[in-house]
Formats: sequence, C-alpha cells, structure tokens
Amino acid sequence: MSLLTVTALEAAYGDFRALHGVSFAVEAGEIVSVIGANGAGKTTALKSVMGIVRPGAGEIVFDGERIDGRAPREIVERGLALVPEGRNLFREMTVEENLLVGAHVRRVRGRAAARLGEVYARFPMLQPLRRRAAGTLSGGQQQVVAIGRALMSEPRVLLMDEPSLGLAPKTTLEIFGVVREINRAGVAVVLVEQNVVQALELAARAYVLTEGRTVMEGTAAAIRGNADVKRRFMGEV
Amino acid sequence: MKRAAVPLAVLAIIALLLAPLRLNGYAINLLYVTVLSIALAYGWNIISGYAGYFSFGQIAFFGVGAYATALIVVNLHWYWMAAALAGGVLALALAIPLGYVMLRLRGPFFAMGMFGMAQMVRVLVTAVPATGSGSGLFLPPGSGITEVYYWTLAICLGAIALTVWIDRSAFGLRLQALREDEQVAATLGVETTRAKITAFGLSALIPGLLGGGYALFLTYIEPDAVFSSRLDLQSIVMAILGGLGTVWGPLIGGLVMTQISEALWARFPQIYLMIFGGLLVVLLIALPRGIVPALAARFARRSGA
Amino acid sequence: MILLQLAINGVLLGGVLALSALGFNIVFGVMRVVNLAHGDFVVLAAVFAAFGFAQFGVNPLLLLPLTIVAGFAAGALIHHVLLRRLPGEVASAEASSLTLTFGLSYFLTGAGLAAFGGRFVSVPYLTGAFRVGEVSVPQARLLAFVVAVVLSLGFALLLRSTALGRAIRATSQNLDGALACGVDVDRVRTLAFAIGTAVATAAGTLMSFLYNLNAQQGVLFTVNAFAVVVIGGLGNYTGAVIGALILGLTESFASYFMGATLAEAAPYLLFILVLLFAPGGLRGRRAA
Amino acid sequence: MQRSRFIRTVSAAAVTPALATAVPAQAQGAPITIGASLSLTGIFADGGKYSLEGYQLWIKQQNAKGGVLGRQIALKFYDDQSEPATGVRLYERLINEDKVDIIMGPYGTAITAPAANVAERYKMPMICPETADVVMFQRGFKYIFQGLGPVQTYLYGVLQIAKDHGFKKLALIGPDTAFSHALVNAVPEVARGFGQGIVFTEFYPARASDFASVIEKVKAASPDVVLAMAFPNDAIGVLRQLKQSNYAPKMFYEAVGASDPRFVESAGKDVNGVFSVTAWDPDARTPENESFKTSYRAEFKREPDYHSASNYSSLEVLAAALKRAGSLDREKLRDAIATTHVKTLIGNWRVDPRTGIQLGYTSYILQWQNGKQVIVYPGNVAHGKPLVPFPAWSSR
Amino acid sequence: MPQMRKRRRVVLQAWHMSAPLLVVEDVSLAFGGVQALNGVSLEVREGEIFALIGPNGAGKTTLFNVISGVLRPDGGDVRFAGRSILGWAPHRIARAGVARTYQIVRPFGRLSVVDNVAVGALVHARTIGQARNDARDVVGFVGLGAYADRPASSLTLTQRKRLEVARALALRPKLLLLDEVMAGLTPTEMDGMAEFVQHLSERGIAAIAGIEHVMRLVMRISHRIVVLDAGRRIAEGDPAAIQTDPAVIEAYLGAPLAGAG
Repeated sequence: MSLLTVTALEAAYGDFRALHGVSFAVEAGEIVSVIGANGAGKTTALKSVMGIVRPGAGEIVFDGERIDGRAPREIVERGLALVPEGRNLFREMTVEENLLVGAHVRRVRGRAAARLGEVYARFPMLQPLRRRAAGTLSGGQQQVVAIGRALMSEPRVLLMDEPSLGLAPKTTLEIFGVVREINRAGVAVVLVEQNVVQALELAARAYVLTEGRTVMEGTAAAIRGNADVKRRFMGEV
Repeated sequence: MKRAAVPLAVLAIIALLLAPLRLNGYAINLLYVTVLSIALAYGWNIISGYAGYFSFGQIAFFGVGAYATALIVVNLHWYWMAAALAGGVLALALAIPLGYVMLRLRGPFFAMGMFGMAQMVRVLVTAVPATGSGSGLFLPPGSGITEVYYWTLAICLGAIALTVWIDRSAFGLRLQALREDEQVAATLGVETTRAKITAFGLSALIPGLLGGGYALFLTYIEPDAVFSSRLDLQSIVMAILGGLGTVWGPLIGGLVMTQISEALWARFPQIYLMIFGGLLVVLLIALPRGIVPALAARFARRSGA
Repeated sequence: MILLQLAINGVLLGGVLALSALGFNIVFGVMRVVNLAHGDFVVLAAVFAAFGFAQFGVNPLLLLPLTIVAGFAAGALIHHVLLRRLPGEVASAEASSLTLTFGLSYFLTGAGLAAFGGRFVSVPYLTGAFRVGEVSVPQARLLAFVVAVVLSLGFALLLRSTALGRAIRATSQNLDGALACGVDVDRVRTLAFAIGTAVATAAGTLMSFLYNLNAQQGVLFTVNAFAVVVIGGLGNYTGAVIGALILGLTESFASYFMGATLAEAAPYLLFILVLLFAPGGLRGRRAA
Repeated sequence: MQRSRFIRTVSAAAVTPALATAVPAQAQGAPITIGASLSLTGIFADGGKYSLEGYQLWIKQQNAKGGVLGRQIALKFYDDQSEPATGVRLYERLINEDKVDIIMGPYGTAITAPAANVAERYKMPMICPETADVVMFQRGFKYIFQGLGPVQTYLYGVLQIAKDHGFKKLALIGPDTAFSHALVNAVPEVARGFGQGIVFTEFYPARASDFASVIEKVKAASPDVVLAMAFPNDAIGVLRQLKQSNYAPKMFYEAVGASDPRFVESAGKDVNGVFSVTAWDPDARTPENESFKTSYRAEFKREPDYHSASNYSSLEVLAAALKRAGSLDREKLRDAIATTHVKTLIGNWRVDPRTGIQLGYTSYILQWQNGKQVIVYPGNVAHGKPLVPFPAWSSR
Repeated sequence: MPQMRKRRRVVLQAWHMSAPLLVVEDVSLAFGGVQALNGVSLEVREGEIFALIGPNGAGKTTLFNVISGVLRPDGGDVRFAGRSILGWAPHRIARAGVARTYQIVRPFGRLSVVDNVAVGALVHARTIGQARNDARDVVGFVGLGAYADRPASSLTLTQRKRLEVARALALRPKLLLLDEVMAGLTPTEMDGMAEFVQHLSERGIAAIAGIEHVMRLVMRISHRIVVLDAGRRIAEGDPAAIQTDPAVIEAYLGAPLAGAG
C-alpha cells in the first residue's frame, strides 16, 4: 500500500476539463517525478490532491484514508504539503510570518516556534532574512521560503510544483540539492517539473502526463530511456 | 429565432408608440418610469458593462440635465424639448473633462470616486443661486406626461440602438478589449483613453437627455429628487440583473425589476424594501452573471446537445 | 480660540468617522468587498440601542456586549450563507459583491423599518462636554475617539501578532498560498466579515449617543467609511484613523469658513484628490 | 392589477344596488373610497405611520356612525417611498386603476407639488394635510387645499414671545430643504412687525449630522434668539452640540423638530427651555382632544402626534364638505371645500377660496419645561408661561 | 542546419548596410529604489532576430515595457524607424509597428479567439468585418483555426501563447517583442516557436526574443544577443562571441549548461 495513491482523477475549471484520468502513487520516503508539457494538468493534479481544486471524479487515498473532497486544511492536517507553482508567498508579510502561516494547522500550531527553529537550522540563509518582506527577495530565496513554509507543517509527503520555475541554472541546482536533503530526512516528494533531465536524475520513479491523462509510468531510468520522452521533453532526436 | 426578433421588435415599438392613445394615466406613468429606468440602465451599461468601469455616479448627469432644462425653461422660456436637448449636451460637455480625470481610477476606486463626484456635482449645481438650492424650482405645469413619455421613449430606443451598434462595432470591440485588459488593449493599438472617454460621454449624454423630461414630469425639482441615488442604484441593479455588458440585459433586467417592484409595493407597502432587497440577493446567488447570459448559456447548451 | 475649538471639533469628528469606518475597512482590507450594507449595521445597532434605552432604560453601554455578539453572529451568517456563494471570477466578483451588499442594505433597511418604524431616535447619554478654559470637549465624541483608536490599534495588533491575524493577512495577500498552508480560508473570511460587522454594530451603539438616526440612515455611514478608508489607505488600520482625522478637520474648518452647504463638497473633493494623486491613501504604500 | 379589477367587477355585481338613504351603519352600496399616498419609507418616513393611523381612526369612527352620505368609507393607500415620481404614479394609479372617489394629499412639498398637477389634471379636489409651504398654492391651481396652517403661523407666536421680552436679534439656521427655506423666508415679514432684525442666516446640508461649526458661527453673531428650522432628524444634533459648545442663547426654538412628544426620550434633560411649534398639541384642553386621544390610544396602543391629528382633521373637513355638496361630484365638492368653515380637531378650517391657502388654522408654540411640553402660545389655550431666558447649561 | 548558417551570414552582411529599426539608448529606470534598468543600449535592424537573455529579474520585461510605452524611463531615449518614441502612448507605438506579447499570457478571456486577434487587426482594417477576416487568417496561421470562435478563456496555456503571438502579428508589426516566449513550452514546442520566429524574420519582421535560459535555441536562431543582468547590459555579440564571453559565463551561466533545455 502506497503512502499516497491517486487513481483516475478528473477535474474541471468551468467548461475547461483539465484532468481526464490522472493516476500516480508515492511510497513513503521516495521521490516521484511527474513530467509533462505545460497545460498537461500537472498543477491541477497537485491542487486536486491538496483539495484546492475539487476533483470531479477519481480517488485519492493517503495513508489508507480517502481524502478526495476534503478541505485543504484537513489534508494539510493529515501530513501533505504543497510548494505551489510560482511560490505564492505572502508578499507583504515577512519571511518569518510566511513560515509561521505554514504552521497554521492544529497539528503543529502549538510547536510553531520549535518548527521555526528547525526550518532555520535547515536553511541558515533564511535566518538573516527573517524580517524582510517576502516580496523583496530574489527568486531563489523566495523558493526556499516557499519550501520552508511547506516544511513548517511537518509533512510526510511534499508536493512540489515547478520549483525551478524562473530560476537561473545555478540556483535550480541548489534547489534540487535542497529537495534531495529533505527527502533524505524521510519526507516523500512528488516533484512536478519541466526541467525533465534533472527531475529524472533526482527521482526514483516517474509519471508522464499528456492532456490531463497519465500516459506512462516507470522507473526514472526507464522513462529517461524512452524514445518518445526523449524526443518530446528532452529535445533529443 | 433571430428572424422572429425583428418583426417582434417592430411590433413592440408600434405598441409603445400607440400606448398613450389606449392606456390610462397610471399605465402611461408606469410605462414612463419603466422606460426611464431602462434607458438609464442602458446609459450605465455602456461605461460599466462594455468598458468595465463601474460607475456609481452617472445620476449626476441626470441631475445636471434636469436642472439645466428647468433653468432654461423657466428663465429663457424655450420649448422644453429644446431645453432638454441642451441639458443633454451640457451633461456631455461636462463628462468629457470629468472623464479625463476620473477614468484614471480603476475598480472600486472609480466606482466610489464617481459616487463622490456625483455628490460634488449635486452640491455645486445647487449652490448656483438660480436653482433655489434646497427650496427647489417650480416649472410651468402642463406639457403633460405624453410628451415626456415620447421623449423618453425616443431616448430609450436610441440607447438600445446605440448599444446594438456598439456591440457589433469596432468601437465596442475596443471597449470590451480594454475592459478585459486595458494595458494589453493599448499595446494592441487601442487608443484606450479616447475609447473610455467616448464611452463615458455616451453614458452621460443619455441620462443628461432623460433628466429634462423628468424635470418636466415632476414640474417641481429639488436636489434629492433629481440627484436620486436610488434611481441611480436601481438602474445599476437592472443592468447587472439582466447581464452586464450585454445588449438585452438592461431591457430584461429592467422589465423584471419594475414588475417585481410594482407588484411588491402595491401589495406589501410596509415590508416592500425588505422583500425587494431579499429577492435581489436571492436572484444574485441564483443567477450570478445575470439573466441574459444565463438564458444564452442554457440555449447554447440545448442547441448544442 | 475659535480655531482651536474648530480643530478640536474636527479631531473629535474624525474619531467618530474613524470608529464608524473601521468595520468597513476590515471587510474591504481582508476581502476586497465594498460592503454597501456596512452603514446599515451601524444604524441598526444605534436604533436598537436607542429603543432599548427608551423602552427599558437600559444603559446603552450595557447593551454593547449584546450588539457585538449579535453583529458577529449576523456577519458570520451573512458571509456563510451569501457572500461565500458568489462566483470567484475577479471581473464579476466585484460587481456581484457590490450588488449583493446593495440588496442586503435594502433588506436591512426594510427590516429595521419594520422592527423600529421610521422615527429618528437617539440616546441622551454623555451629552455634556468637558471644559478646558474656553474650549469644550464633548464627552461622547471623546469616548468615540478613544474607542476608535483602541479598536483600530487592537485590530492592527491582532493582524500583526496572532495566528488568526497572520491567517487573515495571508488570505488577503495570496489565496492559493493560504490554501496550500491549510488555512481554512472560508472560516477566515467568515471571521473577518463577522469581526467587521461586530465592530460596525459596536460603533453603532456609540453612534446612538451622537446622532439622531432611523433605520434608513445607513448610506451616510457607508459613504463616510469609504471616504475615510480611501484617504487613510486601504487595509491600513492606523492610516484610516489619520484619514478620518483629516476628513473631520476638513469638515469642521470648511463648514466654518465656506458655509455649511458648500462645505458639503469639501470631503468629496478631498477624497477624489486622494484617489487621483495618492491612490494608496495618504499613508498607504503606493500600489505596485 | 388584472385580478383586482376582476374582483372589483365581481363584487360590484354581487352587491345589490341599494337605495342609500337613511339606512344605518350596514351595507348601503359600495363604500366611498379615499385614496392617499403616504411616505411610509424613505426620507420622510418618520411620520408616515401616524398619518395613516389618523386616517384609519377617523374612518373607523365615521363608519361606526354610518359613514358619509349614507355610505361607508374605505381607504386605499400606498407607500410613495418619499419619492416624488412614485407619488405621482400612485395618484395616477389611485385615480385610474383603483378608481377612488376622493384623494388626499401626500407629505411635504417635494411630493405634493407634482401630485398637485395630477389632481388638477383630473379635477380631483385634494386636501393636503401635510403641506405648510404656501408657494405651491400660489401657482393658480384650483383643486388643492392647504390642510395645515401656513408657515407664518409657525413663527408668529415665538417671535411674539421674543418681543415681549425685548429680544431684537434673530439668528436663523435650518436644513437646506424646501420647508426650512419657506420658514426662513417668512421670518422677515413677521419680524419687521415686531421690530426685530436678522443677524445671521445659514442653511446646513439636508443630511448634515455635524453642526459644530454652524453653531460656532451663530455664537459669533451673538443673537438673542436662535431659530433653528429643524426637523426631527437634525433637532437633536443641533441641541446637543449647542450644549457641547456651552452656548445658551436667550431663546432657542427648533420649529417642528422638537415638537414630537417623544423628543425627550432622545434629548433627555437637555430639552428644557427649547421652544417648538406644532399644528396640534395633545395637551390643549379641548373636548375634541380628549376623545381623540382616548380613542387613538385604544386603537393603536400609543400616543398620537400632529401628523395623526392633521390627517384626521382633514377628513373631518372632507366629511363636512361632502355633506354640503351632497354628492361626490368633483366640482361641487371642490366648491364646498373652498367655502366650508368648520371646527376640526386642530382648529377652525377656513381657506382662501381662490388659492386654497389656509387662513383659519393657527399653530401652538410649545416649550419644554421639566421634561414636559407646555403650551405657551396662543394665550387662550396656553397652560403655562414661557420660561425666558433659556437656562445656562451650567445651571441645570 | 547549414542552410540556417548561410542565412545568418547573409543577414549579418546586410546588418551594417541597413538603418537601425530600433535604437535603445542609455535607458535607465528605477522603481522604489530598485534599479531595474541601468543605462541599457541596443540596436535592432530590420528582419533581425535579436535575443535578449538574462535570468529572471534581469530587466527584460521592464525593457519591453519601456519600448512598448507601458513604462516611461527615467533617462535615455528610444527611437523607432528614426523617430524618438519616448513618451508616446502605447497605442501609438503599436500603430507605428511595434507589437509585443506578454510573459504571463493575458488573453481577453470573455472574447472569442478571433475577436482577441481582431482588436489588433483593427489598426489596419477599415471595418470590423475586415478586421475579423484578417484575424481569422492570422488565427489559422498560428494553428488555432479550430478554436477561432471559442472564448479565449477556454484555451490551454500553449494555445494561449499562440494567441498572444497571433494578436501581436495582427498589428502587422515591423518589430515584435516576444517576452519569454519559450517559457512553459516543451522542447518540441520550442523548436516550433523558433522556426516560427525565423519565418517572421524572412518576411522582414524583426524580433526581440526575451529568453531566460534556453541556451541551445538562443544560440541556434539569433543573429545577435544582448545579455542583461540586474538591469545592466553585460555583453553583446553574435552567439559564438556570447558563448565564450567570460563575463557571461561568470555572472549568468555560472554552472555548466548540462541540463539547459
């Protein structure tokens, strides 16, 4: 039994059907990558898992319990956290306040101060920035804040949506290093990326999404070796 | 469906033209008020529905039209329709500089800024000694409801025709583009300031023309009667209820509203306001985008299936 | 001496305006909803307090907890049942929340008229003034001023240094981000609307010492509130107090030197000038 | 609309046309319907309910006595929401749809002026129980009649008292509304007769809630008498801020604003010394008053106010005129109203037959003394002496 | 590939002969203390493909906003076809022949795809009918023909990107500003976009492509490149020169280009 299993998920925004049948699973402690073109439904899939988008059909099981249709609050409470696409920080709040909102759910609220200490210990670069408004940070710094904020709720599964978006290659590598460290600390990671080569280096297994559907799954190596994937996502012929 | 619309419209117009011959004073009165509010809603729909600038102050132009007409009729003894026309032109002339300033605001700021602007216009107009300030202004009685009705009907039909034209014209496309995203529209070559001010001017001309008729209809005007925020809000609600930025929204919304309102106050004078407000809230929750888009979506779905 | 008195009058009037605007600012700041029914809550509370006093001789300050609880409950209910259901699309959300609160305003006015009738009422309480030399300081206005400052600072403090406050700000700054953190945004907004309404009704109770009101006067408070909030800066709770003081002083001096009827235009002029030249409010940050 | 016409037709058919002579109280043909527009909501809603109750009480009493011309009386009323356009539409509706037999005027100049045009057009006589402003009666209309004393009567008494105490300097303030302007405009004529002069005049916005600056200016003009042409909504604010600025003129008058018997509920002890005016006072010791108050209390479980009395009285006039006219013929009725002299609850009705301006009614000047309203003018009904000067705020 | 090299050579030869279409001269702009542009200069000639590269926040979008008239610089000058366009309203610049796309796609959501494009076409069309016809052609050209009458809000992200380009093309521009036109596309789609830009260039339309870090493509299609970093121009030259420029390697590329693209 996987820690998180998503089966045949469907979702729509008004008339626009974004997901037609997305399935993936993640085991405790592993990194899984979900790749696909923009508009393939990756972000919608993550938002549906978090309850931010209400799924139309399908099943989401976390730790043996159905969570589809539940509110985001309950889902975070159970141990899932999202690093959203574009980071979605609270731009006019300080770094520290951003982190504290990450510890909003009841399970960790009482330990917010302790969690804050742990996050600063993991990301010492945030320490001197704690009083800065999040909106004034560089892209890379913002991404670290977003990750730190998600870690505040002590998740068992971390969903990451395009953490490399808008970052210079050097910063991207650093962020991926952070992802690896988090994973080593025992947190399972679902990594949605366009930076396919690096994502597949990091992940144990991967899924390919096309037009709102899971069309392929396998080990990262197998996916990386797939000719179709190579052609479409890695620009190799 | 579309074919039936033209003869239907012609029939409706003929019926409206003949109405004063057949109807009693009350029915004409009700018809006048209905046509007046629908015309006001059409005026508002241009700047707020098509251009997306939500105004809470178009009534200022109605008041300006009414006062200008009254002053011209009383002091210069013009035929009232000529005076009302002058009132409309004055409203338009006032709208252009005002629009130039106010249309720099957006969203709720424009909405409330226009509310403040309307209050200012009211205070300043009634500060002119000739208007008699709070004691009001009497007009010579006698032109009667029929003339006022025809004047208002003509403006209402004109406003509908104008809206039909806007909806199909390049100007209308430009307005809708700037409503959706003003900066993008500008970088696609839309002269946004000019388009907005034109829309604002038209949205002022219509109430400006209507105000004169209203002054004649009342024969006595005072600030609260013609700078009536209630009349303003009523026409806004009609347009929203019918469907913002649609050709037929103000008409449908206006018909529904006046019927509901008329049916309610006759039956429940004491709790009329409460029922009206409650109904509005319920309608809004049930049909958030207005009646016309809801019907259109329904029709499209049915014909698509 | 007259100038000093006018200044004091203006400052105290500013306190009254600040108090009556605070609830509106909370709702606008957190939810970006222009609550056209704001003034109706103020007025209903005032009329209720005045009737309580006239009928049963209850000290309106004793009614305060009751009106706060009632306002809180009413606000929570209205948000939960109505506002929450509005569509989320940005373009139409603005229009529909305006229309909805407009309908609500009519409903409340109608309900107030049905319950209390159209008579103007007021509570003869704290009607005197403290005298400092030649200058007088009206007691009820002073109280309103103090309460306005305390409540504004209190709310600013709540926002700044409590978990709920952070959740409220997070929700207003980035909805998706707040959702991702497990903030129950529905609850936060319901709370914000409820707090806004409770503050409005609390203010209304104090307004009953100052003004003669009936159920239909709500629109005056709504308009004042918008002016105060725009001048002071949206969602800026201390800025709103300053905006209110500026408005109060303007009104006081303008109606002395310009004549009261013409002076009615002064606050509107100020309000439009601020909108045009300092869109973030006089103390607000410039909008990016 | 359709349904009501249907019902009307059916009921007309069902009622046998009976001879309407000398048959007591019960069914003697269709009732005489009186149509009226009232301001039950909107800016004038304050007194609307009282006006309605005034009508209702009189109709109930009259019907118990057998009605008028042997027919019962029925009332058809609507709420004009204090909106002139709505008022006009309502009279059209009353006349054309409801086919009422007689109409009564609405509240205030803003609605009465346009409504008067309707009455004139249909040649329907209309008594206006709530219009003190005379301007609209000077426009050559034939069918409208003033049912309240004209504005001069609101001033005469108070200025007489001022003269008796040798006060000469008057300050006039009031909201920027038609009625307040009418009062202010009427002052010079009356004041001149008493050798008084106006030292200060200012209007404040109709919706003003703050009067501090106006009061500072009044203070600076140092008048003897301050006449505030106030309404109930501004009367409290003006009084309270007068107190707060510690200003006590020798006489302080708040026109109709302070005449409501329940004014004390909102004003408290500060009320003492304030003069006001009313078209009718419940404490005037007349037999009519006693029975009116008793029945009103029994019917509505509260005290009447002057709106109740004035509307009640206008129906008394109407009944008298109907009796004289002997029919519902509009011309006959019009002439009858114009020439009827009758003593009503609020005074002796007599109008100028040409203009319809009220000549008979006077007004009472009241002063709040120890939390009670005391009639201090005119002398024949007064039951107290005016307390002058207005007590200093510190000595209360 | 060889063909492309040849064409580039031809264009480069022409470069020194043709008059500059766009000249940006020493443009500076600061917001709230942040120097978004610091003395940036560049020149673009007719039909040229000009790449503006730099990391997020380098000032590319700000420069586009300055050129298209959305922002007014604190100092410097912008000349188009020989005239200074500084202080011109955006619509006037658009009508003069400068079109742009937005990094974050901004379709007119409630208008149909055709109407979205017709807004731009109105600049040249006599009637709205003609504008819609022109728009249909452009919509077909960018491969959105099947969606012409749908509301723009129903398009997917890739389709929206195409719509952005279609709207800009409807202006019949001489210069096209493509803001992060590659962002969010798969490599296959990027290749398509690159070909498309080259196609424009052959038609004589110059393009400035603002690109974040898709080096492989930048090197392949651009005639010349300017590298921005923190609002400052740090390098300019043809692709070969840029690839070996030590300042670029140091400040921008930093790490090996292993996975770029």
